[in-house]
Amino acid sequence: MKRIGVFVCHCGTNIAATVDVEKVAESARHLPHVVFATTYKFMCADPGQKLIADAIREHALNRVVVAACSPHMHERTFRKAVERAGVNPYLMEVANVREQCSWVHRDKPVGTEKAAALVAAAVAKVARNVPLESGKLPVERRALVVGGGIAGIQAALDIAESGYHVTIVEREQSVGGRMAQLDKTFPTLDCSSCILTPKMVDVGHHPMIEICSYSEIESVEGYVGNFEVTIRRKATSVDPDVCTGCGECWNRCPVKKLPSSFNMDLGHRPAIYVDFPQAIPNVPVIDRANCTYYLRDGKCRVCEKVCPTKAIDFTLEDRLVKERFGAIVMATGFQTASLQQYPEWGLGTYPDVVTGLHFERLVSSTGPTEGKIKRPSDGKEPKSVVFVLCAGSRDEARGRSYCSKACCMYSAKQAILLREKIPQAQAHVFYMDIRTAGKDYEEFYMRAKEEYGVNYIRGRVAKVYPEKDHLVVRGEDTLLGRPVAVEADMVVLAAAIEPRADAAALAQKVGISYNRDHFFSEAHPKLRPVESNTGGVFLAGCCQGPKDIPETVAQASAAAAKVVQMFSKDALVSEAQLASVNEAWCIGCFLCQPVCPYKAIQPKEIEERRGRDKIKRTVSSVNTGLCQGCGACAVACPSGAMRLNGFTDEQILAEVDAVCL
Amino acid sequence: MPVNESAAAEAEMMTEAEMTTDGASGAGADAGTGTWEPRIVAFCCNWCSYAGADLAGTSRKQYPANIRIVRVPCSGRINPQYILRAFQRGADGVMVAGCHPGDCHYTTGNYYTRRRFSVVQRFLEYVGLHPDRFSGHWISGSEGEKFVQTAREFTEKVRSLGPNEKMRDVL
Amino acid sequence: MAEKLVTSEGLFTMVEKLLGRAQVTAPREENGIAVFGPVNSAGQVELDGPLPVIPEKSVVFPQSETLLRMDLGGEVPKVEAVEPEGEQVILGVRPCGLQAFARLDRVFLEGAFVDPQYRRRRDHTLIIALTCPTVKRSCFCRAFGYGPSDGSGADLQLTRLPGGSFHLETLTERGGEFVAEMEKEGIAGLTDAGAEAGSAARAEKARVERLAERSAAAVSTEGVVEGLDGMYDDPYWAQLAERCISCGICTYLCPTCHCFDICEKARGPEAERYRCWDTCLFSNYTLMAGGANPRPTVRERLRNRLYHKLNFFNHRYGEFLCVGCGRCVEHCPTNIDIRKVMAKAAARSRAQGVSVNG
Amino acid sequence: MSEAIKTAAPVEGEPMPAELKTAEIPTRRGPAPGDPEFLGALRDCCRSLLAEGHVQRIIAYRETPDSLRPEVAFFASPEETGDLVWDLFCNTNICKYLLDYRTFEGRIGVVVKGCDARGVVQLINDMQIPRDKVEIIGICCPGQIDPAKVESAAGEAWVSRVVAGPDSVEIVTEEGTEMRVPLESVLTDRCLSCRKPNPPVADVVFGEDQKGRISDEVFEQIAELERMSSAERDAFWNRHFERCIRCFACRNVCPACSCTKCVFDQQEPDWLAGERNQANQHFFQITRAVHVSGRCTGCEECDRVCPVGIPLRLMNKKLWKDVKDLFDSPLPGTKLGVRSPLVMWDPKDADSFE
Repeated sequence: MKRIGVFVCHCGTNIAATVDVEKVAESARHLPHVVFATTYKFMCADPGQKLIADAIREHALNRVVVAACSPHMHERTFRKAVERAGVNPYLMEVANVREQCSWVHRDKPVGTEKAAALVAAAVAKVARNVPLESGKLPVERRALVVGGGIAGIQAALDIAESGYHVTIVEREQSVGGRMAQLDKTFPTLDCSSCILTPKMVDVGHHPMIEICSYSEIESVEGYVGNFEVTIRRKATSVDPDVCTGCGECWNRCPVKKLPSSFNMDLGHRPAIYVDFPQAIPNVPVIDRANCTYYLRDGKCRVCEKVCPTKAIDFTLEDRLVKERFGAIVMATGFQTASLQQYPEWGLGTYPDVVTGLHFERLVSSTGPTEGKIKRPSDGKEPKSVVFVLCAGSRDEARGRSYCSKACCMYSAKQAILLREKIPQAQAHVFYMDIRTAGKDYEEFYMRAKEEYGVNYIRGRVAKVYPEKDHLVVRGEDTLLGRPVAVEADMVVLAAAIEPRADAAALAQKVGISYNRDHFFSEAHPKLRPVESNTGGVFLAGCCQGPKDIPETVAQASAAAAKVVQMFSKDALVSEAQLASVNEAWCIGCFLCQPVCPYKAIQPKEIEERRGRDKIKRTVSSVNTGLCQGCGACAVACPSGAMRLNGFTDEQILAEVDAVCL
Repeated sequence: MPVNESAAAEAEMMTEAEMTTDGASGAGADAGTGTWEPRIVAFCCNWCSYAGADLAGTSRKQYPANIRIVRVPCSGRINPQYILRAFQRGADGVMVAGCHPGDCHYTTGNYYTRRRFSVVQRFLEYVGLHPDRFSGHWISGSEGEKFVQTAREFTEKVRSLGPNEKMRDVL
Repeated sequence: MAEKLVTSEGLFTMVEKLLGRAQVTAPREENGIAVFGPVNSAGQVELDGPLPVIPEKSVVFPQSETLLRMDLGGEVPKVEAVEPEGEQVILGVRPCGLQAFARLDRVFLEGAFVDPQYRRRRDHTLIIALTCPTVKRSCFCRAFGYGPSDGSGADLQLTRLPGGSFHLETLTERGGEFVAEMEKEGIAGLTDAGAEAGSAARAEKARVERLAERSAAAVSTEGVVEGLDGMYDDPYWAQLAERCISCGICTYLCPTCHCFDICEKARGPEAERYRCWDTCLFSNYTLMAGGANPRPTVRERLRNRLYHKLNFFNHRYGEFLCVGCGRCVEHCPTNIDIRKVMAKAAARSRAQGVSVNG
Repeated sequence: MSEAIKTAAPVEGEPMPAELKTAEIPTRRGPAPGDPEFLGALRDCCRSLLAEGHVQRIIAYRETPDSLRPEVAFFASPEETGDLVWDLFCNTNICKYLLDYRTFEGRIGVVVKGCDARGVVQLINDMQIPRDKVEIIGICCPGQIDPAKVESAAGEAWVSRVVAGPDSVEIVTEEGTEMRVPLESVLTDRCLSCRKPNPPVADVVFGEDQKGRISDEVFEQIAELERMSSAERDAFWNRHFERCIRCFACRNVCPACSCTKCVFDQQEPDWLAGERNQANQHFFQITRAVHVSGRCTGCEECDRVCPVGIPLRLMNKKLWKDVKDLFDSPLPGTKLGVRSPLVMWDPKDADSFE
């Protein structure tokens, strides 16, 4: 027997002034299943809540309608109130007679009639409500950080400092990422590795942090609090437990002239190598594609011979390690655009046309030129350098509409570094707009212009071509409205920041969404900027969108805070109003699957009686760890086998019927 | 236990004098006047449009009482069959409202709404429903004024059409 | 009884007169399809078309009709029965339709319970039959012992004569009253039929009977009931059901299928109880609360329909519930043919006979 | 039969969402309908498929005494294929019978026209049957004949048989009289405007690709309806929906309707009441059309089976036209691996909201 109680709130005079609350209660008494109706001055106040609890006991109510303010105000309050009185919290509905009635309709009879209708709708709905239980999901209190750049390092440190175990999976030999490649940072001109290296050492030594370098994510299963991740630990040929990082091997390796990706291929490394001298872990790996041992059937073995601790093991193989994590922080960073669509700039054609990252290596004291700026073609010191901003960014026609955000500032920094290192060199910057939104950024830019005499030219570069021993940069100065040609020894393109080439594939593995540029999508652009759509997966750094170091670090700490917040709970409470499948009706067409933003719908094989036979068939199932209760699946489902608890077809139709009466 | 006396008392202090005086008087359906009033059902997503309607309320903006809101979590939850049902049960006009495209609380729900109702809206017209009887709107949580304007304009359009007979199945 | 001759224009005027005083149902053409349905003007009546798809039964047994009205809002619930109102005329009923009325009468009017709705409609319906203008290959009325000119059961019978006029035969007192009334109104083109018209009508009837004769050789009811008696668990039904798509065409187009469902519709405290056509071919037909269904698959459902037409009804009322109109034959989307079922049953009966005798 | 039309081996593949197959195996060709070798080759093909164990069942047609109405038949052994037939009266779209084989252990062959084949593909795309479970024996269809049109052409005489030529048909009556009428005068309505008579996906194909008949009549009718006033459209559909007897044949034959518990059969929620009034007829008709929109293959089987002549294609094709114009998606059933455009989106989608 359904026994519904209706409680009409006066809200002082907020409701009562324009709605005849007594009349609303009286009309409610005639509705089906309603056995009790009353009014009170403030239902949300303690005495009001007590009144509801008392009525539940006295009249054996098993469903409640509160006619009051918007459910956005006090739905939770009243759910708790009825729960304390022994009624399932989802057997309570709010009729919004304040925001939708008393405050917007001044005519009392009119407001009263509408309030009665809204109450009738809530009564009709609550009569079809069923008790719902929030699920409790256990949490594995271990975090996975994908990517060991500054974002990953920061997130890992913050989580580990809160007392939880963290695993960093880094594709390269060492953590450090892009920041390790940079020379100085804007706007302070701090040395990048000077501020990064201590943090790398911290993660390397932290008892709660495990670094899986030279490793990649193979697959991710499970859901928030309970991910099962398979990590591919690529074969390094070096036993990390034995290696001391003495460097004998890489110093003696006969294969020396392999392009160093850390140095943007501007320098060399041997076949057994660490990315850079401060590498963490300080354990080399063998590049099997170029190592003589692997290329010539076990010949060479120099490293094995020179290793004092016998750490070389050529027989090591890739290992797949399965581990459980409660949360994942994606911090996979960025790469710079190849700019193949811009042949007119000559990147890849003329050696002296480079990207900003190349320039960083050329200006860095740890780089191939030991900090002396030399142009790649002939090692000459450049006397004129042209910096081209928005190289590949903000160009919808060629596929990238977004701003890469950091280029204005790092190009200003690079121009300053150029002028500091080669005072007689000229620095020209072609730009569309200069964007210096950041603390002390505008001042930094002004210093570049005024103190360092960097020449800013507003306009796009149309063409770069060689002439004698230098390059000519042709473009248009749109401020002066005339074409310009600048002679340059080097051209530095501020190439667009884009996600790693395999970002989309990785997102699919992890089960998060990404935008058309393959940046990972945040759950809400304003209010949930470090969460992904998938519960338990968080975002930090440039994999979510272009950003500079301070922003990256802030986002990494925010993501860490979200992880820690999750881990601080005994168990995760899932929403109760989630989708569920009527398996008897589901035909397994999976039209529900593509519309789910949370990838919460998966196939499931069931056994069913068909006459005397038992048959097996595949139906949809909802992972309550992932579902957020939006209900898109319920509408995509043609037969209504997919239902959204709390907002079922029956409930909504009952409301529609009631408001139409 | 949350003590809400202060919030409630604060709400009470907003007197009638503070209520805005603009807006059409909300004449309800058959509110004792005997004149016909259109019945309008508005399906609103919880996060944007419903919040927009709430904002209209907290700003005390007046709109016709003909609008009756049915709350759904997301506009993507609105099954076109609900629209048909509303017309069957006597609605003279039906509104669907959700977050602006790109702002969906669930990221993509309203993109499906947009596709679905692009088709359904054309089809309802095709089978002979007057185009002014069904409309869709993107109303954000901050657009209380847009909710009010939409409610007023839609009500007036439907009022000028008179009672809907298409699909009506009342006693 | 009396024989009249009425021109096309005369019949047109008669229908126009009728429209003012009764609900007129007649064959109409809609989108190339002939249906029996209410007409608002005499121009809609199409007597020369093929056998209408929607059968005559809807006049006395509508697709849905209200039985009760209720108001549960007050202290004491109010309930009132709803009676069908007004007079009806159904024009152009084919002999198979007349046969069907006779079957329906037995169901709704015989025995302890007389269906009040049906009774009221039947009593207030004037039936004007039409001799079939032609006989389709799907027609097999002859198998059931009547033919396309058999007007029994009608109040009046029209026969289209070669010149375009109609021969109008009065078959009942009520029919006579109607003709008298029309004559009083002075319908131009309504005259006494002379001997020539009478013989032309008889010739036309003989012609269509000859056309119907063609089916007699192919379809017979001989041994059908007996054959089916022993076929209930035959694998044949599963084979037939394999093809059946479980739609309601055969039952809803059948002039004698008369199953209905009783439903309620509530709008707040007010409500109505109504009945509407239902069909044993639908999976919901025998579905019980709790989900059990004694006829779980198409096999049981299709078998039920065919037995009802060709066996069950015979055991209860001594005659077939199939009248051989051929609608189900013609319109089945997958060409399931009740005549083949009859042949199968007859063959079974013969085989049984042989084995018993042998 | 010739080596050339032996079936290819079953395609490997898992029918799960992410791995919907899009690649198609090459098809083999057999003689065209109208070729004297055709029927023999078709029977041989079906027989050997069964005999060699490539399929365990074949869904096709069988001859009946009424030559205008062959019946759907299910062949389980090579011996049964002797009366398998395919002629211009195989109107029934048999793809829907595949649903009865959802849990059948074995492969099923289906003999399909262009329109039927789209239905098969749609069932595959709707994950009702895996591609590798179906042997698609396709026929490039020259157009099907409406038995009612033939009978009406023959008048009172009963039709004994019909001999079809490329442009005309000869109707032979039981009395032995013969008459010749243009083919187009007896083709079914749907065939008169069929643009896709060839199976888009098949393992074996009989005949060379047919051009189809490029008639815009249906779309012209739709355009005419669109130009009408709302009140005129209301009257138009009221007139048609009034006749609906709710037999559900349109739904039951539809290759896009594969639910086992249709919304119209549900009691809770009570979507559709039994009462036959315009409101319920509208609910039924609109909901049916909207449910299949984006998945309707345009086979017009619903239109064909509707006993009361409701122009269902004017609804289905209107929805298809809008879906195609708005979302630029291929005709459902013409490509493997394509899901309904209504479960997809694009940031640049047209917006009818304000």
